[in-house]
Amino acid sequence: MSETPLLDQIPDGPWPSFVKEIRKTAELQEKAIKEGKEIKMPGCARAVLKQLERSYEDKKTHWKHGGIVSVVGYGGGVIGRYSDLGDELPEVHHFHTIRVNMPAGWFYSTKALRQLMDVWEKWGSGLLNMHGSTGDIILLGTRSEYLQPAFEDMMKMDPPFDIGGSGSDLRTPSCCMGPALCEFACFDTLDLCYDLTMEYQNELHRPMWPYKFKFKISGCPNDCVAAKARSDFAIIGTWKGDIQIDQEAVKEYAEWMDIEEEVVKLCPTGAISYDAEKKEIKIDNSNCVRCMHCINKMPKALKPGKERGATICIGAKAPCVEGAIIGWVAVPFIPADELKDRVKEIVEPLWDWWDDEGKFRERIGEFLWRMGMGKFLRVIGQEPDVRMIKHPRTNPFMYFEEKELRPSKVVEELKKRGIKFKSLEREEEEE
Amino acid sequence: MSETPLLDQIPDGPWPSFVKEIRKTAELQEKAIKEGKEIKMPGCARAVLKQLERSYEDKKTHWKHGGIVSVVGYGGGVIGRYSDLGDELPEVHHFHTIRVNMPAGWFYSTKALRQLMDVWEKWGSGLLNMHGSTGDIILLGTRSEYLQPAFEDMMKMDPPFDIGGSGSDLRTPSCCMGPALCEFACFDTLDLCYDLTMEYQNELHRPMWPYKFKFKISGCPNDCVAAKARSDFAIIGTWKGDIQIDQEAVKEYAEWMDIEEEVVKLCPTGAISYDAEKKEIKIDNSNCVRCMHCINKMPKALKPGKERGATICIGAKAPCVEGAIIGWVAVPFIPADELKDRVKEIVEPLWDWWDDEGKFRERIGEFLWRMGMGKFLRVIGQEPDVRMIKHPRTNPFMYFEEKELRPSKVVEELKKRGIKFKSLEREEEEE
Amino acid sequence: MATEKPPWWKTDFGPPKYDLFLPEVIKKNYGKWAYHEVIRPGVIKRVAESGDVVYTVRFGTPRLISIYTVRELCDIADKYCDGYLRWTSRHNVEFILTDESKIDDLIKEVEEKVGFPCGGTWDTPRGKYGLTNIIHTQGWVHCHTPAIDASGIVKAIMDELYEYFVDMKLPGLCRISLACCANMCGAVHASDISLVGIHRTPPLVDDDAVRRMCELPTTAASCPNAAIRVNAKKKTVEVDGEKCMYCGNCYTMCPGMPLFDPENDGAAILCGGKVSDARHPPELSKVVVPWVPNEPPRWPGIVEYIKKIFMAWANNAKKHERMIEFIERIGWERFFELAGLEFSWHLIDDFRVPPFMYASYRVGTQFRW
Amino acid sequence: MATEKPPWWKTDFGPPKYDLFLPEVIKKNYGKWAYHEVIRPGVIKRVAESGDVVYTVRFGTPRLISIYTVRELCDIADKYCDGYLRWTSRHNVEFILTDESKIDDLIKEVEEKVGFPCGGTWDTPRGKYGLTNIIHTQGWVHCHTPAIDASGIVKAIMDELYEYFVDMKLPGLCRISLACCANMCGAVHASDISLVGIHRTPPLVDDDAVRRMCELPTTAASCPNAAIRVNAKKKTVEVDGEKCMYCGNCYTMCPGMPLFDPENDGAAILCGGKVSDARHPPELSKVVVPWVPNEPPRWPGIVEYIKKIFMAWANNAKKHERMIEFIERIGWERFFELAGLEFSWHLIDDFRVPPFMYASYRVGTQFRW
Ligand code: SRM
Ligand code: SRM
Ligand code: SRM
Ligand code: SRM
Ligand code: SF4
Ligand code: SF4
Ligand code: SF4
Ligand code: SF4
Ligand code: SF4
Ligand code: SF4
Ligand code: SF4
Ligand code: SF4
Repeated sequence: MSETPLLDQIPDGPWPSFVKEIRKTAELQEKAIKEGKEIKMPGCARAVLKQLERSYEDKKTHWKHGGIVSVVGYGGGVIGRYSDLGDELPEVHHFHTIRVNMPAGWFYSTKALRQLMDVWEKWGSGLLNMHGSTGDIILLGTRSEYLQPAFEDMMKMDPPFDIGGSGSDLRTPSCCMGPALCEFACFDTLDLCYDLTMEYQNELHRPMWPYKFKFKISGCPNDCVAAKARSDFAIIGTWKGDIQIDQEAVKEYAEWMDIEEEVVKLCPTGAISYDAEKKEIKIDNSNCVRCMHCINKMPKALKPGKERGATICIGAKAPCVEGAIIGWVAVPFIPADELKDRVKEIVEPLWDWWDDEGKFRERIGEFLWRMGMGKFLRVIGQEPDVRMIKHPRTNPFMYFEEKELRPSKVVEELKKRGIKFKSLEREEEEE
Repeated sequence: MSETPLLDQIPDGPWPSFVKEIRKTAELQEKAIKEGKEIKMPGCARAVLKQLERSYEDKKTHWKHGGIVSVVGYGGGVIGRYSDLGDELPEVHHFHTIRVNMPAGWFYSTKALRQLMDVWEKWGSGLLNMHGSTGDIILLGTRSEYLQPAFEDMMKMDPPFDIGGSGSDLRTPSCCMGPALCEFACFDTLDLCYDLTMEYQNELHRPMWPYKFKFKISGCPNDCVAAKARSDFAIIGTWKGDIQIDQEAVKEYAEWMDIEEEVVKLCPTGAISYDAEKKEIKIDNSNCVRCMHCINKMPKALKPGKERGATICIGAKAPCVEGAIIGWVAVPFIPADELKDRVKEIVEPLWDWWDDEGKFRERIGEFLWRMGMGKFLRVIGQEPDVRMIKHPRTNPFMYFEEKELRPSKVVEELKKRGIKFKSLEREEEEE
Repeated sequence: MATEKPPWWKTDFGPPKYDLFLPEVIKKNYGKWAYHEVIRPGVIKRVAESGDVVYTVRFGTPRLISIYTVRELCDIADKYCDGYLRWTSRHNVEFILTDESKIDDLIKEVEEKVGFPCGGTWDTPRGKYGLTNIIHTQGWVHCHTPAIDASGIVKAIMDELYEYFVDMKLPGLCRISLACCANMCGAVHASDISLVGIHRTPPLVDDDAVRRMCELPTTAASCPNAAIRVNAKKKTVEVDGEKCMYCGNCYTMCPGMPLFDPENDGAAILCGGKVSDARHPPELSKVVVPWVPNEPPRWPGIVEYIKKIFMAWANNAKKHERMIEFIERIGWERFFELAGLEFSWHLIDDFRVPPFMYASYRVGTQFRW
Repeated sequence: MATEKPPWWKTDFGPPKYDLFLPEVIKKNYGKWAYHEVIRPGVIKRVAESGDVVYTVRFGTPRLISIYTVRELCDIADKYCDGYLRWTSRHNVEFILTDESKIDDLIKEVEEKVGFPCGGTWDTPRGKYGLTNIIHTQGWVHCHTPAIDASGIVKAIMDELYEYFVDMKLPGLCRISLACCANMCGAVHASDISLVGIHRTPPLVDDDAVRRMCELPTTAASCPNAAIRVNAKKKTVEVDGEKCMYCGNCYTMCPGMPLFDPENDGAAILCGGKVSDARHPPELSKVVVPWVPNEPPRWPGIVEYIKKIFMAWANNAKKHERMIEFIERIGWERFFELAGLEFSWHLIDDFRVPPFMYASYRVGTQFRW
C-alpha cells in the first residue's frame, strides 16, 4: 500500500499537481545522488510528502511555531520552520525557507535560473515557490546550518542573487512588467522598482520598524500587481491631459465591436460619446476618472494622455490587526520623471515618523488612522486635496491649529493656563 | 436710539421675522394687561429681545447651563433655563420651556389651539415654537412657580394637552400626515403614533433609561418626518408585491411628461421600461427597491403594491457621542395590521436589554454597535436577513456559538477548563 | 408629597386624539386619497377616490411665533376651514380648503394680516421644485450650548432665497437645516445643505463650578476623546488641548466646562445629505466649509457660502437631482470648483470613533423581495 | 562575530538588474509597445511602434515546483526564446517568442514535457475572458498557523474549473485567491472569489509554552479584542472565550496560544473584491459563506460552494461585468438566491475595529483633474 493514500488522489484531474512536483523532486534528487551529486538534504522531499499526508489525515499543520534563523549580516529574509514530527521525519526536522529577491518584473535568463537551481539542489529540498505572494523566489526547506553556505553560493553566482525581506522591515518591492511588454505603462515600473530596492537595501535587510512595509508598483490603474490592496505604499501609473485617440483605429474596432454598448455605456462617468455615423468617439476628459476601461477595450485606438506620472495610494494591508485596507490616495500625482526623487522624499520622513511614534505591529495604514491625515500630509509636505477622499467628513468634530484661531481673550487665557493647542507639526526630537 | 439696534435689522427682508413676533407679543401682552387680563410674565417678551440684543453684541448665548425643574408626577417635559443677565433682566431670570405633546400629524382645531394660547398668555412669555424639532409644541419661557399651574390649566382644557418627553426617556413620537392627506401612505401613521404614545405614557414621562429614545413614523419611503435620520426607531411604510399601474393615467402623463428621461432613466435599478408606442410602462417588480421615484412622478398612475406594511430602521441619531447614524434596516417587513403588536414585541425586550446593559448616554444605535447585530436579532426574535446590510462583512472575524461547533477534543478540553463560548442569548437576570 | 389631588387631576392622559382635529372631509376620505397636483406654488390639490377634492395651502413661518399670531391663524381657519388647520413637519402652517374659489382670499388674508408667505411646495410630476422652510433650533433665544444663533441666521438665509420659496423653479428638492451646536437638534446630519454651530477652543475649565456642580469621573468619562483628566488633588479636571475637538459633550454633562469664544465660535457648513429613499438612498451630510465666523445680525459670510453652494446646484443640476445626486454625477472635485469652495485638511475625516458597521449596514429601505 | 570575510563576500548587493534578463526584442522596444491582441487562449500578440511583434505564451503552474521542473522550463526557453522567460504576478510562466510559427511546438513541448497547460489570458476587446491561476499561500506544506491547506484546495478547485483556464469563455475577469489563515498572505481581501482559513475555537493555552517562550503583557496586548488576561500568579494568560474571535494574533505572537481544532477549523468563502480601477473602483471582498470544514484530500464542500458562486456569476453576468459589478446590479438579495447561499448572522459585520476613515477615504485612482 502507498505511504500517502490521501495525497495519491491529488494528481487526479487536469491541473498541474504540486504533489507530482514533490514526487518528481524526490525521484530526481535520488537519481542525482546516485550520479554522485553533492546533495545535503537527501530524502527531504519524500519526508515532506509523508508529513503532508499526516496533515491530510489529521486536518492540521505539523509545522511548529517559527524560530529565529538568519544569515550573517542580515536580520531577515529567512523564515525558520521546524516539524513537530521531527523524531519520525528527521529529514524535515528543520525546514526553513529562504526568500530570494526576484528581479523586477520576474524576467529571468535561463543562465541565472539554472545557477540558482544548482544552489538549491545542493543545499535545499529541491522545492521552491515561483513565486511567493510578495514576489520573492521562495526556496522551500533547508537546515539551519545550510542557510549560510547556500547564501554564499548565491553571492558567487553571475549575476548574484540577494536575499529578500521578512520581519518588520521593508519587504521586497515588486512591479508589473510595465514598459517591458505593456503598452499601457505610464512610467518605467521596472526601473523604479530596481531603484527603490537598491536605495533601501539596509531597510530591506535589517528589520527595525514597528512592522512590515511594502512597496508595489503598477504602471497603470489596471494594477497588475494588486498594489492598491497589497502594499503599504502603492505607486500606480496614471496621467493628466487628454486620452490620445486614433480615430482610424476606432473605425477598425467599429467593424466588429458594439462601441455604444461596451465602451460608452460602461464608462463610469459617462465621459465618452460615440458618433455612430462618423464612427468617431469623443471624450470629455475633464470628466474622465482614468479608470482605463475604454483604453482596455480599444488598445489600438486609445492611449493614456501624454502627461504621465503616478498616484500614491497608502496604507493597504490584510485584516490583522485593525481590519483590511485598500490603500487610499495620499499623493494624487507625481510626474514620471520626478518619481524616484519624490517617492524618497515622501517615504523617508514617513518612516522616520512611524518608526518614532508607531506602535509595535502597527502598519502604516493603521498608524495614519490613529494620527490623522492632517498630520501625515504635513509630515510628507503634501497639500490636502479633494482627490484624497470619497467624500468630505460627515461629522463636525474638526481640529483647528492655533494659527487658525482668531486672537481672543479666551485664547489668551487658555495659553496663560498652559493649554497646548492641536498642532500638525511633528514635535522636534529631544536630543 | 433703539434699545436693540442689531435686532432692528432683522425684520428687513421678505421672510417673516421672529423678532417681529417677539415684538408683537410684547406689544399685545402689554395691551392685554391694560385690558385687565391676568398675565404672570409681564415684560418677558421685551426682556427676551434685550437679552438677545446682548447676544448679538457679544456673539454668545446668555443662557446658563440647565437646571432641573418639573411638574408634579412627571420626570421630564420641562427644560430648565436661567439667564446670566438675571440681575439686569429679572423678567427672563427664569425662562423654562414646556414641551407639549402635539397631536399626531400636527392637526389642530382652532378651539383647542385657542385654549392653549390662553394658558400661555396667562402663565408664560406668550412665545412658542410651532414646533420643536422633535415635534412638540414648545412653550417658551416661564418661571419655576408657574410650571405647575400652567400644566394644571392644560389638564383642564377640552381636550386636555399632556406634556412631551425630555431627558433619558421616550421622546414624543411623531408621524407624517399619512392617510389623512396623502395617497402614498402604506399604513395608518396617525393611529400607530397615537397608539404608541398612549401605550408608553410612563416611558414618555419618567426618564429612566441610559439615554433618550425616539420613535418617528412615516407612511412611505419618502419619509416626510425624516425618521430614518432622526429616530432611534423609525417605522417606514412600504409594500410587497407589484406596484399598481393604471395605464390610462400613464397615457395622460405621457401627453406632457418625458417618461423615458424622467422616470425610466431615473429608476435606480432599471426596473422600469416604457413602450413609447403603446404609451405603457412595465415594471420588473422583483428588481424594484421601492424607492418611490416612479410613484412620486406619476401619483395618478402608480400606487404602491397591495400588500402594505412597514420596515423598521434602527439606531438613527445626531453625532454626539459616537458619530451620526442614519438608521439601518432591522426588520425588513411587518404587515400593516400587525404593526401595533409587533412594534411592541420588538421594542420592549430591546428597551429591557438596553436598560440593563446600555452605558450611560449610549443611544440604541451605539449600544447595538457595541453588542453586535447577532445578539440584537436574537433579543428581538428576528431572523437575520440579507436586506439588513449594504453588503456582507469584509473581515473574517466571525464569532460562532457553541451549538454551531462540531464535537471535538478541543471543544471538550476548553469546556473542561471552564472556557465559556460566545453566545447570542441574553444572560438570565439574577433575581 | 402625596397631597390630595383635585377631582380634575390626571397625568399620563396623552395628547388629544388626532381624529378630534380632522375636518369632516378628511375623516370621510381618510386613507382613500387618489392623487394630488400642485396647482400653484403653495397650493396642493388633493383628489380622493370618492371624487372629493381638498386644497392644502401652505405658508412659511418663522417657527418662533406669538400666541397672538396663532390666534390670528385660528381666526382665518375659522373663516375658511371650518375651524381646522395644521402644521407641517418643517414649521410651515397649512390650511385645508374645499372651495377652490376661496384660495386667493385666504392667501391674501394670511399674507396681509399675518405676514406669512404662501409657498414651500414642490411639484415632482412637473419637475418644478420650491424651497421649503429651514428646520432649526433654539440658538441664542433659548439654549445654553449654542455656538451660533438659530433664528437670526435662518432669517438672513431665507431673505436671500425667498424667491425660491414663493416660486417653484428649482431642479429638485433641497432641504436646508440648521443646528446651533454639535448636539444637532436640527438633525442637520442628513440635509441637502446645513449649518452646525461649532466651537473651536477647548473648554476653559471653571474649577469652582466643577467643584460645586460636577461629578469628576463622570465629567472625565463624558469626553469622547479622553481629553479630560481628573485632578483629584485640586478637585477639578484638566483638559488636554491637543486632544480636544471642542464637541461640548463635557459641557453638556458639567456646567464647569464652558467652551465659548465669541471670536472663534461659528458655523460649519455641510451638504449632500438626504433622508428620502427616492432614487438615491439616504445619506449623511458632509462638511464642505469648516468654519465661518458669527457675524450678527445678518451673517453675510454664512449667507454668501450658502448661496454659492445653493446656486452651484440650482444652476447645474438636472431635473429631480438632489444635491448628493448632482455631486455624485459631477464629482466632489468639480463641485468644490463650481461652488468656489476651498478644500482643506479639516474636511478629511479624522474623528476617532468610526461608524464601522455603518460602512456595511444598509440604510434606508431600498432592497428587493 | 567580526571574522575576516573572503574576497567575494558581499551583502546588500540587491537583485540582479532587470535589464540583464530582457531579450533583445524587448530591450529594443522597451516602453514603445503599440497594442496587443489575444490571438488564442494563452497567446498574446504584442505589436511595437517599430512594427516588431512578440508573442507571449502563458502556462499555468502549481506554484510549488521542483528545481528539475525549472530546469525543464529553461531547456524550452533556450530552445525557443533565446534563453529568457518570465513569471507573471499570478504564478504563471510566460515564454516570449518572435516567431509565430513556433507557438504550436512550444505549447506542445511544455504541455507534454512539463505538464503545464496553456491559457489564463483574457481578451477585453472581444469580451472573452479566461480564468487565471489562483494566488495562494503555504498551507500545510510550510506554515505554522494555517487553518486549511493551500495547494491541495487550489488543485481541487482548478481541476473543477480547468475548462475556463484553457478557454476564454467567461463574461469578465475573475480572480480567485486563497489564504490559509486570517493573516491573509494571499491577499484575499480584494478578489472576485476567495477563501480564507479560519479557526472557530479560542486558543487552548499551553501554560508551559507560555511561560517558556512568551512575554505575558505582549501576549495580552496582541489581542485585538482584549480577550486575554494576564494571570500573574500562575505566570500565564487566560482567554475570555466569549470575546475571542479566533483570529490567531496571539498565536502569531506566542507559541503557547495554539488554536487548532481539526473538526472546527475550515474556510470562509468571500466574494466581490477587486483591485483594478476598470469601471468600478477597488473593493474589499465580502464573506458569503462563514465556514466550510476541511475535507482533504479533495475538499468537495469547498469546491461545490466555489462552483456555485462562480457559475451564478458566469451564467448571469453581462459582458465585462466582474463579480462586484454583477452583484451590485442584481443586488445581494438576488445573488444569495442565485448562488444558493444562506444568509446568517455571521455575515453581518460585528468586528469591533472599524475601518472608519475607510468609509470616506477614496480608494483607487478614480478622480477628476
Ligand atoms: C511566504 C508568504 C506566503 C506565500 O506562500 O507566498 C507569506 C508567509 C507568511 N506570512 Fe505573510 N506571507 C507572504 C505574503 C504576504 C502578503 C501578500 C503580499 O505581500 O502581497 C500579505 C498580505 C499583505 C499585507 O502585507 O498585509 C501577508 C500578510 C501577512 C500577515 C498579516 C499582516 C497584517 O498586517 O495584517 C502576517 C502576520 C505577521 O506579520 O505577523 C504574515 C505572516 C506570515 C508568516 C511569516 C507567518 C507568521 O505568522 O509569522 C508566514 C510564513 C509562512 C511560511 O512558513 O513560509 N503575513 N503576507 C508570502 C511571502 C512570500 C514572499 O516573500 O514573496
Ligand atoms: C428644543 C429642541 C430644539 C428645537 O429648538 O426644536 C432641542 C433642544 C435641546 N436639545 Fe435636542 N432638541 C430638540 C430636538 C432634537 C433632535 C431632533 C429630533 O428629535 O428629531 C435631535 C437629533 C436627533 C437625535 O435624537 O439624535 C436632538 C439631539 C440632541 C442631543 C444629541 C443626542 C445624541 O445622541 O447625539 C442633545 C445632547 C443631550 O441629550 O445631552 C440634545 C440636547 C438638547 C438640550 C436639552 C440641551 C442640552 O444639552 O441639555 C436642548 C435644550 C434647548 C433649550 O434650551 O430649549 N439634543 N435634539 C428640540 C426638541 C423639541 C421638541 O421636543 O419638539
Ligand atoms: C406636509 C409634509 C408632511 C407632513 O406630515 O408635514 C409633506 C408632504 C408631502 N410630501 Fe414630503 N412632506 C413633508 C416633509 C418631507 C420631508 C421631511 C423634511 O424635509 O424634513 C421629506 C424628506 C426630505 C429629505 O429626503 O431630506 C420629504 C420628502 C418627500 C419626497 C421625496 C422627494 C425626493 O426627491 O427626495 C416626496 C416625493 C416627491 O414629492 O417627489 C414627498 C412627497 C410629499 C407629498 C407630495 C405627499 C403627498 O402625496 O401629498 C406632499 C406634498 C408635497 C408638496 O409640498 O408639494 N416628500 N417630505 C411635509 C412638508 C414639510 C414642509 O413644510 O415643507
Ligand atoms: C502578466 C500580468 C502582469 C505581470 O507583470 O505579471 C498581466 C498582464 C496583462 N494585464 Fe493584468 N496582468 C497581470 C495581473 C493582473 C492583476 C493582478 C492579480 O490578478 O493579482 C490584475 C488586478 C486584478 C483585479 O482587479 O483584481 C490585473 C488587471 C488587469 C486589467 C483590469 C481588468 C478588469 O476588468 O478589472 C486589465 C485590463 C483589461 O485587460 O481589460 C489588465 C490588462 C493586462 C494586459 C492586457 C496588459 C497588456 O496590455 O499587456 C496584459 C495581458 C492580459 C492577458 O492576460 O490577456 N490587467 N492584471 C499579470 C498576469 C497574471 C496572470 O498570470 O494571470
Ligand atoms: S498595470 Fe498597467 S502597465 Fe502594468 S502590466 Fe498591467 S496593464 Fe500594463
Ligand atoms: S478611462 Fe474610464 S472614465 Fe475615462 S473615459 Fe475611459 S472609460 Fe471613461
Ligand atoms: S411619508 Fe409618504 S405617506 Fe407620509 S406624507 Fe410623506 S409621502 Fe405621504
Ligand atoms: S419604486 Fe423606484 S425602484 Fe421601484 S420601479 Fe419605481 S423607480 Fe424603480
Ligand atoms: S443644537 Fe445645541 S445649542 Fe441648539 S438647541 Fe440643540 S442643544 Fe441647544
Ligand atoms: S469639548 Fe469634547 S473633546 Fe473637548 S474636552 Fe470636552 S468632551 Fe472632550
Ligand atoms: S496565510 Fe497564514 S497560514 Fe497561510 S502562509 Fe500566511 S501566515 Fe501562514
Ligand atoms: S485568537 Fe485573537 S481574539 Fe482570540 S485570544 Fe487570540 S488574539 Fe484574542
